[in-house]
Amino acid sequence: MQLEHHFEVPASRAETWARFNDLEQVVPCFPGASLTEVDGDEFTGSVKVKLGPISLQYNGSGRYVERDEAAGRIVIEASGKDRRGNGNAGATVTAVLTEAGEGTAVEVVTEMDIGGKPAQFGRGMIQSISNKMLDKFLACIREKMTDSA
Amino acid sequence: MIPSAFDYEAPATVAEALTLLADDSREVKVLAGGQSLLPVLKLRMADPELVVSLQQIDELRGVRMEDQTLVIGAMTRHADVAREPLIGAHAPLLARAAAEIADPQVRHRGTIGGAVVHADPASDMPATLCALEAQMQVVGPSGQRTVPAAEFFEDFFTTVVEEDELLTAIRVPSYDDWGIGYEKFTRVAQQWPIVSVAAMVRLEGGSIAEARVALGNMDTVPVRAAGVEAALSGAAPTQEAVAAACASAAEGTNPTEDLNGDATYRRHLATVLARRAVLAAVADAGA
Amino acid sequence: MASRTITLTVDGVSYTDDVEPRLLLVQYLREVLGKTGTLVGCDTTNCGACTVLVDGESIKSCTMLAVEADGHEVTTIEGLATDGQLHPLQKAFNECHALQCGFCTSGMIMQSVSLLAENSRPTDQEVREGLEGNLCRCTGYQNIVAAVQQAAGEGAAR
Amino acid sequence: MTVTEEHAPEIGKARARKEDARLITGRSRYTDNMVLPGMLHLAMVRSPLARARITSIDTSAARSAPGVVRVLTGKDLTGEQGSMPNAWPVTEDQKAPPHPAVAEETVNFAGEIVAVVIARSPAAARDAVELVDVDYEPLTPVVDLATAARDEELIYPELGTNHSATWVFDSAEAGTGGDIKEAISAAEIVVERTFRQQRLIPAFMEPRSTVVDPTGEQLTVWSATQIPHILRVMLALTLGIPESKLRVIAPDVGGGFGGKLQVTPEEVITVLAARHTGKPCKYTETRSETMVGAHHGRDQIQTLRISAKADGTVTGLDVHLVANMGAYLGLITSGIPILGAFMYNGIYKFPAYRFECTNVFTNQVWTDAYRGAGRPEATFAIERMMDELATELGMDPIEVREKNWIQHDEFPFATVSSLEYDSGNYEAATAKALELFGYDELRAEQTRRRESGDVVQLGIGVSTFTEMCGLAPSRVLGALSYAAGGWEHAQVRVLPTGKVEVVTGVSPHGQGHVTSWSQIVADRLGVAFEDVEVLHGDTQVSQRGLDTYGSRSLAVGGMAVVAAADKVIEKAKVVAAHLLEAATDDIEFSGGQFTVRGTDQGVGFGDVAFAVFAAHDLPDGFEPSLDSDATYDPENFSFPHGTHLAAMEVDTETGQVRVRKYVCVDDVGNVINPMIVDGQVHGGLAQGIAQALFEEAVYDDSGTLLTGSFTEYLVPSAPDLPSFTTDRTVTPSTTNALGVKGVGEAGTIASTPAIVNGVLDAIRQFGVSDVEMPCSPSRVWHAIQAARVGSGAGTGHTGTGGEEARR
Repeated sequence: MQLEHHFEVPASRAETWARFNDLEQVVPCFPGASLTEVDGDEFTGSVKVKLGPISLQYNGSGRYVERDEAAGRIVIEASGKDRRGNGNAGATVTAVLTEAGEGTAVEVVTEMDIGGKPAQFGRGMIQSISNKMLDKFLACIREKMTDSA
Repeated sequence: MIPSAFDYEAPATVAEALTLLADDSREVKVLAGGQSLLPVLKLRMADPELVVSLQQIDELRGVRMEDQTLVIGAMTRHADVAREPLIGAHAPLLARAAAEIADPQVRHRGTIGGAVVHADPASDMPATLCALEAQMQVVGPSGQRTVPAAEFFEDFFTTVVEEDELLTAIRVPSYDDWGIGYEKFTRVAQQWPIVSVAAMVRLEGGSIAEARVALGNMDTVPVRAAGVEAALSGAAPTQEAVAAACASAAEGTNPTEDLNGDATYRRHLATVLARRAVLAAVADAGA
Repeated sequence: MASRTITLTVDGVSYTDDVEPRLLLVQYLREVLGKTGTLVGCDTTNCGACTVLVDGESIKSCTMLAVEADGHEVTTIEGLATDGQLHPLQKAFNECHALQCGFCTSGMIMQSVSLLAENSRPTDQEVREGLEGNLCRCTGYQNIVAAVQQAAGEGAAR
Repeated sequence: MTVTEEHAPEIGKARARKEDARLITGRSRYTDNMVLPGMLHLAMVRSPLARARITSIDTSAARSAPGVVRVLTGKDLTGEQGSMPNAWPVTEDQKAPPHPAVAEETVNFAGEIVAVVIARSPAAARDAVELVDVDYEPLTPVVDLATAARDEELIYPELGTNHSATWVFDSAEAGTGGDIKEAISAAEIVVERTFRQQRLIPAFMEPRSTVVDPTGEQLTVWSATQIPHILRVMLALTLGIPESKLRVIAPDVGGGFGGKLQVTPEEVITVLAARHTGKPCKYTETRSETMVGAHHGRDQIQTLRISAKADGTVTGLDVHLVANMGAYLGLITSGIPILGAFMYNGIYKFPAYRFECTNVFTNQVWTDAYRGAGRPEATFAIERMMDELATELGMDPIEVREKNWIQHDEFPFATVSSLEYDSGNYEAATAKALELFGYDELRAEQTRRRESGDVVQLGIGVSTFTEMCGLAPSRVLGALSYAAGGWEHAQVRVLPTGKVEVVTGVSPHGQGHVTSWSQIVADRLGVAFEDVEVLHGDTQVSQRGLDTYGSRSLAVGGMAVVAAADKVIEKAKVVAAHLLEAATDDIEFSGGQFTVRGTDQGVGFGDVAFAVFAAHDLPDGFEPSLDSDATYDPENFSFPHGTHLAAMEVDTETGQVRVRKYVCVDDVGNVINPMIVDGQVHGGLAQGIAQALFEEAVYDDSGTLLTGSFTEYLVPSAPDLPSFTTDRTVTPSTTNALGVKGVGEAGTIASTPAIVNGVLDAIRQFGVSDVEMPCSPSRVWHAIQAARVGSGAGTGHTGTGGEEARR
């Protein structure tokens, strides 16, 4: 499942770049996510998904696969598995920052992959749910970058 | 098939139940009829530490009239909603939709409150209660509040009912002179609806005086088709007028896409089913 | 997790047992009471194989906890025949060839009992709709409908 | 001793089934009902990923969990578990990866077993599954069949290709017909179409269950299987257990439909668990496990070309298949499309025929037999093609069939695909069906609805099918490289009181063999229907057999029963002659009585039975037993046929499709029990209609099964199906003495194309030329929209399910 987002923030490309590279800022924006450890380009953490009666907790790790400041390109990969073995989830987020007037344009392409029970029993809802979670994540990032700009 | 282990309490009063829910040291789930919760537990998509059953709470059961309002206890079973004469007389749309829920066994066990709090956008009750402009009675540690159906549903499986609160009753105004129509579109009988439409109209002097149209499974929450309702108000109860009014049924909706249909198809279905439901309601109202 | 004591009547006999709260009614019937006539065909409340009567009405016993049956009266396929006489539905299922592999049969018969209790002379369409929560993979349902109608004609909904 | 009254024949009587007594009262004996002292329970850890390398499995937490006795991983079983068997290497160079019951290095479909928890209770086993921590290194899954066939990403790099085998039949090479290339180049019209046979899930109602008792001298295996005998041989071969130390029992089995024609990893694992623990072990899967872990059916892409003359006479048929094997080759995975290879020509006289099938691996659970197995795919394709040809030529679909079918006086008929059809009468079945259906009236209504632009349009679907049943002549199986024969065995045991036990090698799981065999033997021996007991499904009772599938039980197994009964009579005649003081050659047997020709002197079967038991006064040298065995190997297949007509209503606004009327006239040869035959047809129709309209196993791009429960996989319930009108014509088979043909698969095979042809007949007027199965409302509506918008014909094609799911 590939999801695309585009937004602009009123901060310079350099500032935006710095924030995108600050995991402590980026990760908590993802609904239910928390960081347990950061080590250079790598991190571990968990994502809790709670939807009415359904509760899942993905524990996993991720890393910056690519940080090309010149091209303004960041690729973050993360994957985890549900603590009860219900399934695995993975995401590759590719963000490309370009100058747009005073601010910065951000193109985000997310490749999401959710397997196991949530996909098997979710009546297709997992797609909408992931989409919503990603919307919230990017809205939060955008807000943070806008606030601090 | 085997849920994770949990503790179980079956309090006899709402007050006792609230006390149990107030315990935030452990994860608690409320069990009403269990027809949605138990499958989730069996698949281990959830593992509460405590399950609080409302089964023993008599005050949550039953249907009565208060002034011109039906008051339906949250633990009233679908089968009872479907056959209760008071509901049949004053809110026939609710009886009709309740009779369509899942299958007879589920209707013998599942409850209106359970279905509503579960808030599956595809289920029959949420959209129906929106069409009926029902009021949800919620009680919590800080007392009771009443929430209109339109504000009750927040997202997939998510309502305004907090973890320490209970839905106790649903209040439905009386619709004695209204005609009703209910369209539930499925591929096989026991499937969740791909789209559903609950409609009511009141005729006056040969034209439609008021209409209520709500859509199920066209978004993460039930949707009132306000544009359709406005267009129907004052319209002639004819095929053409109803069709014209219902053409905008899908406006502003955001349907899920799944194996049963993409958004384009669902939007189209919403307009067809809205028209059919409204025409049925018009016929039912005696036009 | 603490077990709980339940007392219930199953097929006319009173039982008192300590059960884990998570134990499903169908597991209680099968594993504790040995009433293996009630079967499990799915885990999502779709197939209806586990249908039994609680206080005279059909429910899916895979979607009810045993603790919830405390104080109630359960009837399974094994309690349907009385005094060695088959229930009219059991007889009709045999005579109309309404079963092949037999796996859905207990649930199908129990649901039919409940159906006829609510509607003693249903139309074919009402029979079909009344059985919508029970899956059969063998019969194409045609002879099941015929069997329910035969039993209805014989006044099965006594 | 004088002759008493004649028996009324049992064959042909609508006997209520003997089997039902226990099933309607809850005294059933399904495997999961079994409880043995000290029994342990298994639960499986299954991979959520479709393709990955297992990097580590930490079982420590699970092992120390309460009630857990042992946890086994693939590594623990290396060397011991062998590889799951494939009994049908279709070509000499067929490629296949090893298939361990518990994955050792890699997983290749979501749902594959990676570890097994053995515990003292089902709950303890299930709880501990969550404690097994498996780390995977994900590999790129190959889910789409067409993509897999292009070999861009290799699932098993060591095989060098995703292709398992390519199998070809060419009538020119076989000498059974002409050359397809010539036929096509000389044709006045060529019609080419591609169809997708979606993936289906057998969905037998009883989830699979296995109990293994290792105590005692023999290892006893109870399993929800169609094939206890084959399972015994295969477990022996796979696990190196002497066959004599294995006893396999199929007790009550809750449906199979080919889905339990398998030797499963779960069965092997339960045997290994019992061996490791020394205790009885049980494994019962949940329905969600059935969906992901038990084999699926169909899943082929079919491309066909028909060449014909302008008058509708067909001249050639060219078939190309790509068949999805899934991740492994199961028991007969590779042979399923080949079973269809002989049926594409259907009931028609094609002068030239070529068939080519490529078997391809993907990262999905493997496919294997599902009701009809290869033949529904073939029948669907040819019956769809005959409608397409009729459309192209502006002919009525019945007319184009009449023009090309084998006439009743042309039997026996040697087909272009090398079979010999023994008997049939397509004209008679079709005439009867058209009359019952009210074909002309419905055509008139169709025209009226079209002209008035009714929202609900009517379509008429035709399917005139045949199939090959009675699997199978052993020499044919040998020629096709199948690992076993196709004979069947029976034994008739005569008890001292004259009652009879019939032991059969077939293994019923709902078909009513106990009742039908009782009817056959009652007539053959003149004993009462009630006095025949039929025993089956236990290798210790029924020592030889090849089990139940492929509509073989009656035409092959029933014939073995007849042969054994006839041997009993031959033996008994000698005793009767002795008792009557007559010559054996003068003894006649009829209605349970042995009589001396031309006299009223006789002795009953029961008296002979007791005399043999007592053995006081038997002819010299007579072995004191009437018990007889017979093994019957059929000379030929049998070929049921029929005409199925469906009136389909399509709501053009919503795409909703409804079966308004369904008529079928089947010719299954002689009928033993008409009630059972009708029941088989009803159930078959339901499954065939379900393929046309409702069911599809859909994987997403990652290889997760999106239709992993009955909430998503749409098995129809009672309100989703109509009442069927079923009738028969009877043209006895000439290849067996009973004159029977088989009925288990007929309804399934015939109905799918009738339904789809009917849907298309309703909406072709809008320019729609195809709708992919299942013809869901959304697909039908989109097809109509696409056609109306006018950019060419609408096809209702949505690509793979995965693509649709993603949209």
